[in-house]
Amino acid sequence: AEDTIKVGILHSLSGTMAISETTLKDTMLMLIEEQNKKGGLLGKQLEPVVVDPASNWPLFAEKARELIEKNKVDAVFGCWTSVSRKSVLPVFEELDSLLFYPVQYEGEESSKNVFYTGAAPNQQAVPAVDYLMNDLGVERWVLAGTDYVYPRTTNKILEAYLKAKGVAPEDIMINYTPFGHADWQSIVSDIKKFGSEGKKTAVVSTINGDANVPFYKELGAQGVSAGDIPVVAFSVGEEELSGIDTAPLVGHLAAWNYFMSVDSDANDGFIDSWHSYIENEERVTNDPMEAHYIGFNMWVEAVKKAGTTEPAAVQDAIVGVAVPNLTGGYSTMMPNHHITKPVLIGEIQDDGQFEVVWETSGTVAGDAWSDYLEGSKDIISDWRAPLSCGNYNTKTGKCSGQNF
Amino acid sequence: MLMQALRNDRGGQVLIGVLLVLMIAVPLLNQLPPGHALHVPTYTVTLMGKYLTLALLAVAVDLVWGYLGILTLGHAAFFALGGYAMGMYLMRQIGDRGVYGNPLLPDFMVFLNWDELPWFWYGFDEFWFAALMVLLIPGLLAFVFGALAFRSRVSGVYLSIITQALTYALMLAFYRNEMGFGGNNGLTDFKDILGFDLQADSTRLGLFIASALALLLGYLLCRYLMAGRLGRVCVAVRDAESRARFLGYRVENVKLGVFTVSAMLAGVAGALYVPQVGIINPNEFSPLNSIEVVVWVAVGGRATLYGAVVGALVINYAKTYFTAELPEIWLFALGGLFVVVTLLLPRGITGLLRRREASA
Amino acid sequence: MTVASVFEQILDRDHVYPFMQRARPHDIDVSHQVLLYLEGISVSFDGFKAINDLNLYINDGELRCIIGPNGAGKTTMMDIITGKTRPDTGSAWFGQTINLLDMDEPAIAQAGIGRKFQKPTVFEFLSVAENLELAMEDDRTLWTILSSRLSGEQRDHLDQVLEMIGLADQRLLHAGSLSHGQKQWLEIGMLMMQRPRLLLVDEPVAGMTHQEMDRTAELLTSLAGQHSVVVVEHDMDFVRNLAAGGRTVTVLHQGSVLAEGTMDEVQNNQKVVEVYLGE
Amino acid sequence: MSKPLVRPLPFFALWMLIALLLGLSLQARAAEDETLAQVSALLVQKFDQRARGVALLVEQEHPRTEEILHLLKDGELYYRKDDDRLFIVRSADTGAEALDLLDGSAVIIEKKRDFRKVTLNNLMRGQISQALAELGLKAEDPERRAAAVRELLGALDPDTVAVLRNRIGDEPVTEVRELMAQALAIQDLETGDEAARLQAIERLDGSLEPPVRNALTALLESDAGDQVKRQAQLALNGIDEKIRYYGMLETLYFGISLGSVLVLAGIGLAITFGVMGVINMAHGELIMLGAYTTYVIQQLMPNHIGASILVAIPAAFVVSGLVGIAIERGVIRFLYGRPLETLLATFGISLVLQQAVRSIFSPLNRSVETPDWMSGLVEINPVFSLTLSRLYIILFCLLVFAALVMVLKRTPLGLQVRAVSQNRAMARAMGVRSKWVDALTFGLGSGVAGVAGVALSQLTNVGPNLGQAYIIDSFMVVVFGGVGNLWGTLVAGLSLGVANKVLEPWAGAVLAKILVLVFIILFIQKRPRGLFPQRGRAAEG
Amino acid sequence: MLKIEQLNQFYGESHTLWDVDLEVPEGQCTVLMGRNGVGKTTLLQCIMGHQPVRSGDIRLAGGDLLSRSVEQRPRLGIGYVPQGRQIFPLLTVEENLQIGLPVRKRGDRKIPDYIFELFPVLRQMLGRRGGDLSGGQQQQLAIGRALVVDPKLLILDEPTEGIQPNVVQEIGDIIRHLNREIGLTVLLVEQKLPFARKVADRFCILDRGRSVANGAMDQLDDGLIRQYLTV
Ligand SMILES: Nc1ncnc2c1ncn2[C@@H]1O[C@H](COP(=O)(O)OP(=O)(O)OP(=O)(O)O)[C@@H](O)[C@H]1O
Ligand SMILES: Nc1ncnc2c1ncn2[C@@H]1O[C@H](COP(=O)(O)OP(=O)(O)OP(=O)(O)O)[C@@H](O)[C@H]1O
Ligand SMILES: NC(N)=O
Ligand SMILES: [Mg+2]
Ligand SMILES: [Mg+2]
Repeated sequence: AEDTIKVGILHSLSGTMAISETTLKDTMLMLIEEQNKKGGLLGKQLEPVVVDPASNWPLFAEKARELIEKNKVDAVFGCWTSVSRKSVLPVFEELDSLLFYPVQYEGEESSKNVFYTGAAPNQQAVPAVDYLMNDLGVERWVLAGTDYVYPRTTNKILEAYLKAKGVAPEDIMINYTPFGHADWQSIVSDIKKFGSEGKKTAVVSTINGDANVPFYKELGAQGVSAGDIPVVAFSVGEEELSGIDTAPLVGHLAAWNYFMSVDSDANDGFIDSWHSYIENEERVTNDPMEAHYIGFNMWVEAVKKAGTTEPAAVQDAIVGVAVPNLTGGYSTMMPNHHITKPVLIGEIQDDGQFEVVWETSGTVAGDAWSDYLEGSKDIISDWRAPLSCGNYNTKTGKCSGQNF
Repeated sequence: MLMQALRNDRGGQVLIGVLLVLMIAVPLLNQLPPGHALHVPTYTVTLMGKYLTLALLAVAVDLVWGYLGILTLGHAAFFALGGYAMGMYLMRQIGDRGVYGNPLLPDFMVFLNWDELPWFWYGFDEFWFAALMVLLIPGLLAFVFGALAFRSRVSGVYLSIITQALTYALMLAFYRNEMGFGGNNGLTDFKDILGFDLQADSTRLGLFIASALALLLGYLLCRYLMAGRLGRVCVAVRDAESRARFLGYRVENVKLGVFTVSAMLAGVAGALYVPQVGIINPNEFSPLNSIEVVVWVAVGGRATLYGAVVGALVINYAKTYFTAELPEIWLFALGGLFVVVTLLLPRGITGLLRRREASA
Repeated sequence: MTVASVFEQILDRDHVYPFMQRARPHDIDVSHQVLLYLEGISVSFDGFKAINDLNLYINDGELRCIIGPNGAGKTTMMDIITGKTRPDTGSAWFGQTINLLDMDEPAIAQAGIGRKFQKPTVFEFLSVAENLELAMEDDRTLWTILSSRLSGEQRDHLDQVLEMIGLADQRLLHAGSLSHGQKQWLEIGMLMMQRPRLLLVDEPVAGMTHQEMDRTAELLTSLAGQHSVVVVEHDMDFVRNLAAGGRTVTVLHQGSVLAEGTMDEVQNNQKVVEVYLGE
Repeated sequence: MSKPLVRPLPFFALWMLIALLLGLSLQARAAEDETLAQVSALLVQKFDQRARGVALLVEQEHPRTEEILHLLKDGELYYRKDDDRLFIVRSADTGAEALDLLDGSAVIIEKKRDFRKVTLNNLMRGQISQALAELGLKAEDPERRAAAVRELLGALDPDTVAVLRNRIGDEPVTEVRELMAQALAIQDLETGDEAARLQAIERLDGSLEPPVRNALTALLESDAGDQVKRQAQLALNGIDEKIRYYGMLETLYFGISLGSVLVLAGIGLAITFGVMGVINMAHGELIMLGAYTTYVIQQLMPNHIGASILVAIPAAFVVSGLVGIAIERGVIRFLYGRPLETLLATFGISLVLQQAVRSIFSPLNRSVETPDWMSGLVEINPVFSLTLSRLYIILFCLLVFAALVMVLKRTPLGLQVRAVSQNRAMARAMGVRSKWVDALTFGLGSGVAGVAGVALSQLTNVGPNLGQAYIIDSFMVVVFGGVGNLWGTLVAGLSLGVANKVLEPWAGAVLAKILVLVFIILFIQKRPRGLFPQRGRAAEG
Repeated sequence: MLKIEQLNQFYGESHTLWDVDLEVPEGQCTVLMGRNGVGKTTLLQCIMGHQPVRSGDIRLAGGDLLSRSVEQRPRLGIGYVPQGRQIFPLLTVEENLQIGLPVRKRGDRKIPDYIFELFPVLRQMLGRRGGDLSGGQQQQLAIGRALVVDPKLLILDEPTEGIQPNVVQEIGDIIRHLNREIGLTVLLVEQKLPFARKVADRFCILDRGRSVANGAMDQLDDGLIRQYLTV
């Protein structure tokens, strides 16, 4: 009806990504329900519109268009994989709508219409490596990832970073595996050998999704414990752990911007409302859920500030908006459409939770364009007037790649 | 001979009629003001264009499965290759408008520190070359693959499985970033085609019309091929391959020819699909996609050609509809549909119409 | 075929692929009157010798009956001639110049050898007329298949054959719904459409009535002369009928020739009576 | 207040423990109380403080050191949030008992969140295991002593060297003594003079312990004399030779174990598809149901994880088998004679089953535990060990295979199903109850798929996508082996597994997979009807 | 033993059997004759239950046969040798014979020896796949297979097709032997008149789907033959 504000939810509910994305759909429904209890927004009720892009990338674009053109939603919360985001991006730019993207990703992107509430590489990978190097004394590195853009980019950044820190090339082992890789025997065995050569070794894992469970199971089976060779992962959170028997994994690490175990009132409240919304005390919370929490609240604030849900106005209003995150601080929307977040490193416990073992002293601002990549170190992003550009090359003084 | 073939092809007549009407009516209705009851939004136009390309893919599969008995579980490979050829053209059209502003290299190459355009990307800046490749690459692959397989007399499930292995291997290969096709992210962020802005309504209409035309011509070609003696030879090969050999037919040549034509049609379908959906990624090679196409054909009615079109349209529309209206349980609906169609309509949806026709 | 040999073929610019070969014209050299030579052929299946040093010569225009116990190797012999089975040893020539062992089934068929199978095999999903049309003597290249249409003469020939095999009323019926005997006739009809130089007919009258048998015999006899015909059959009345006039009958037993001669000679051969005829 | 005590045996009943505590309380000594109090104050703080606490405990050689280290390592040491007192907590559930570490008094846990575990980080884990190893040198159990030496191998500090030199003479067990000697020899390699080094090299020749190899490598780069270096190089070559050999064995083992997974996944399909001719696209989902059954069984018997797997095998067989029978009776039986349409219908069924588990169990993966008897390694030597879970799966695969061959070869069912699949009408005319045969056979194939699911639940995700991940491989294996031939499935699965693993180190995981697929395509050209084709007239029909 | 009344059968829309009546008296051998395509095989298939019957009645020893499922019919004592042999091609000869064993009495579930005495070639070929056999060998196997179920009524569809003459004679003898000595009732489709005359007691003629004549074998005269059996 005319008197509601429609919010699109674009997460896969079937197919390979449903495993991760369904929770985010539920999170959004919960946030919207709570907002409505608080009286809605601008005096109107919010109305969620859920569609299922079915883990199919072209379908993501089609559904995005459907949400915007047919259902007339004012903002969309959605996507998980980078390719799904890449697929919908032109649609959002063409129709000038808003997308809130809640997952950690490889960076190298900044769109007028997309707000990146997950971590950029500098908010996750680099601090994690610092921790391993400085606090655990790691000297040899295995960079293991699924063969796609996010791990490739992250590993490239890390490789450059490690070499800059004086790590010898033969102390870095890089390994890529296909999506859903299920047989890790040889690779784990190789890692074991690589790690038995006398220097403290760690694995930096950008292994994605379903491949993680057999990977960790194989680590356990071959007796690789966190004490010998710790694994720090960027895609393994509480939700993933809930599908693994964590007993053999205790001590392995993950770097995120939020853990369910974080001690804060905001977090306690969030967990409580999640449990009562989902009617299951066993369900966990995780980092992308927090990202949606932050993104949604930022949107709400921006709408209030702009006094309208008109995407163009919201785009302008949202930069600079700061809302509480769940770790006890505030996150702010930066001009490059990324946000500030603390970086936390946690160790897996046998109850499937993470224990924070290290954290940044303050928040870190997301960097759209990596400082460690040749092509992008000169590029900056600032969506405020007068620059209003997502990729402005400071050397050439040109703003390229804009679709409008 | 084509006219004669069409005279006996009621389904085909209807199909051609509908396509012609669509080609004229849709652009007109699209021009109506948005509030108008008959207005067809561009969103719908593009969606229909996408369905039509998938229908063409289904026709290509029906040609080899329905008439030649080759249960291909790898046709998505040809579709995707056609799509990639088109995608490469579209990528090169971006020129220096990419995010890194590199005039030669697509963004993903800059991003992975490539400093040279790989050789196989040359030529794709020209439309004619890309268009040629849309036909040649799938055609050539099908020819080489078919020449090997048919000459070795691989048939039945063994053939099905190696077609599946083919598309699976290609999928894994294209997922590799080293391949130079953008890895998992594939090719996206297209800007224009032949100088026309891809986001413009008129371009969308043009692509829609091109898709309808491609389907129409593809259908006529298949019909022409199957209405004559070749069609009967195909059926003979399908039902008693070795008997056909003893009559002197070079079964492998027949198969090879038809398979190659079918692959090229699939390539064209892929090439038209890509600019309309805006992305091509290795997932298009997924074996499950190929199986789905076979399912469309079976749902529509095998060995009729127009049945393939009907199946593709019905299932894809059902998918669009269900994923929006029943997002949480639509697989029950779709899966149930497949089971029901199989049990109740052994000759597919069009079998129902044909039966009615026959008894009337 | 190994991968290496495939590559070699691909690299060899002069390699003539089967699909590049033109159909062979029927220029069969029968200067020695003999159309088919089988010499020293042996074949075994898992150690069982189905054909054992078989020698057989069929003259041009001859009508030859072959009899022999079940399992003697008659069908296997036809399999060898038509390229379905490769012999372990021996040679098979069609005329003076064509080595059958170098050719595959379609090439042999195009060279002019047609066959009716013991178990009738027709294209079940095609109509009777279409079955015949497919068998029609014609160039078999892809291009002709694509472009050719029936000429008036061919049409007449088809109608004639339909009439002859008694299936004119069923011409539009799917071949799959014919009775067993009707399928036998259809196969014979296909053979006639094909107009091969050599006809191999395996048990043509199984399941036919006596009168039909006579008609079949008449038909086959009339074909002899222009064509060579090899008939395998167990029905002695039929064989006698065909072999009348002193034609040669060959008796196979355990994969090789047991006896050869006129019907009378053969019938009185003690061994033949023992292993085959009985009484 | 605090009372020293001998370390209680881990499984003593609680009241026994308390009695013990009281009995020994008279021997309390003030100095130790102080240490312990200091330590506890440190343990409830941040990680670096906790580490200091552990260090202090070890330094002071407090009699309860070993006990507390074990408590920490096993995660049984908690502190109460409001007063920072340490408790021994065996189970952190509400209502369970907590023992005060210092005075041994018991309290009942009223709220879970009142108590927090004294968690460790990796540094502390290392610290604790080093400390325990050093203590372990004095242990009664020779196994523990051996483990302790191995733990310390290549990481000896001067104190431990002294301890080792002291103990080696008294060590009664040869193997442990040998290990100790190696440890000392490594030490000599690093620090000894030329003669000692040469002797050490001789001593270490052929040892596969990684620290040995590392020490030798280091020696080559050091300033040692030529003679030493030459000997070291020789020893190193010998070791490397052995490592290569075991590496090959390991690759073979990996290949066979991957292959046995492929065989397990495919073998059910070898029946439903290979023998019955049903293109069963729902096969993967039947495997998935087996995996979920394992999960459910574990939920039902959380205290008997070890037995749960054994219960799950028949349970999964029954669950998947019944679902299979339902599919056969409900859908497939209408499709005999239309094999291609079974593809369509079972594809639909697979979608429905996937969505069904998503709706019932949620889209998330479920966690299935590995029972103790299945985890761990069979160590052949330091560079070659067999993972126990895989070993069981290989055996299980062979067992399932043998059972199936028996059923199909030795029972009338096997004969009847083949007859039915070759000529249904004729089989019925011979009195074969084709309905029964169909239902039972499909049930059997499905049940075996379920059993495969139990095995897979030990290796990979138990989630709605499990089936999809295996369907393609399953078809590949069955077809590659030759449709209708169980032995073919076995050989095909194992050889594809080995091929994959042989290629993997050389080509990487992605390329290895691609190469295997290309190999299949080419192989089928050579043998168009699979590895073990049906030959002869019969096959051509 | 077997009595068929007013049987009508359709293939889809086409009416193939019209009000067919047929009686097979117990202990006798009845031959069913007729030209190609008149419906002989179809009629036998109706008896075996392979073809659905539109209307009419089939009774075996007084019991209704149509209500029985296909697989029950052999248990009632019907052995069937179909046209075209229908051997299970990938089963060995032995397995082809074993298929019928469960129909036999408990405790007697082995292939009766007399089958191998009748067809010695089957013993030689015991391990070979049925499909590899020559045509005539397959025919012998088909007859042997039908005998395994210990039938009271044996139905044979052109059993001599493709069999060498001396074996044809033997088959004739066997049928007569089974019929006369063991009392097996036989229903036979046969085109070859001499053979039919040799083995059968009664005949029945089908013409274009109708039963047009029947009687004792010696009543089959030239008139009937000319009218119904010649082309
Ligand atoms: N592929 C095969 N594998 C095993 N044995 C075979 C094969 N093909 C033929 N045989 C055997 O070879 C022998 C010859 O068979 P063939 O079919 O040639 O006999 P035939 O003379 O045609 O007999 P019939 O008159 O019964 O048709 C038979 O014993 C048969 O069992
Ligand atoms: N499956 C079928 N579908 C449609 N018509 C059929 C089918 N099978 C047989 N017919 C037709 O039914 C008629 C009777 O066939 P049937 O096989 O019973 O003949 P028959 O008397 O046994 O002949 P033959 O002596 O040649 O074996 C034939 O005209 C045939 O064309
Ligand atoms: N952005 C990711 N993790 O795909
Ligand atoms: Mg024969
Ligand atoms: Mg018949």
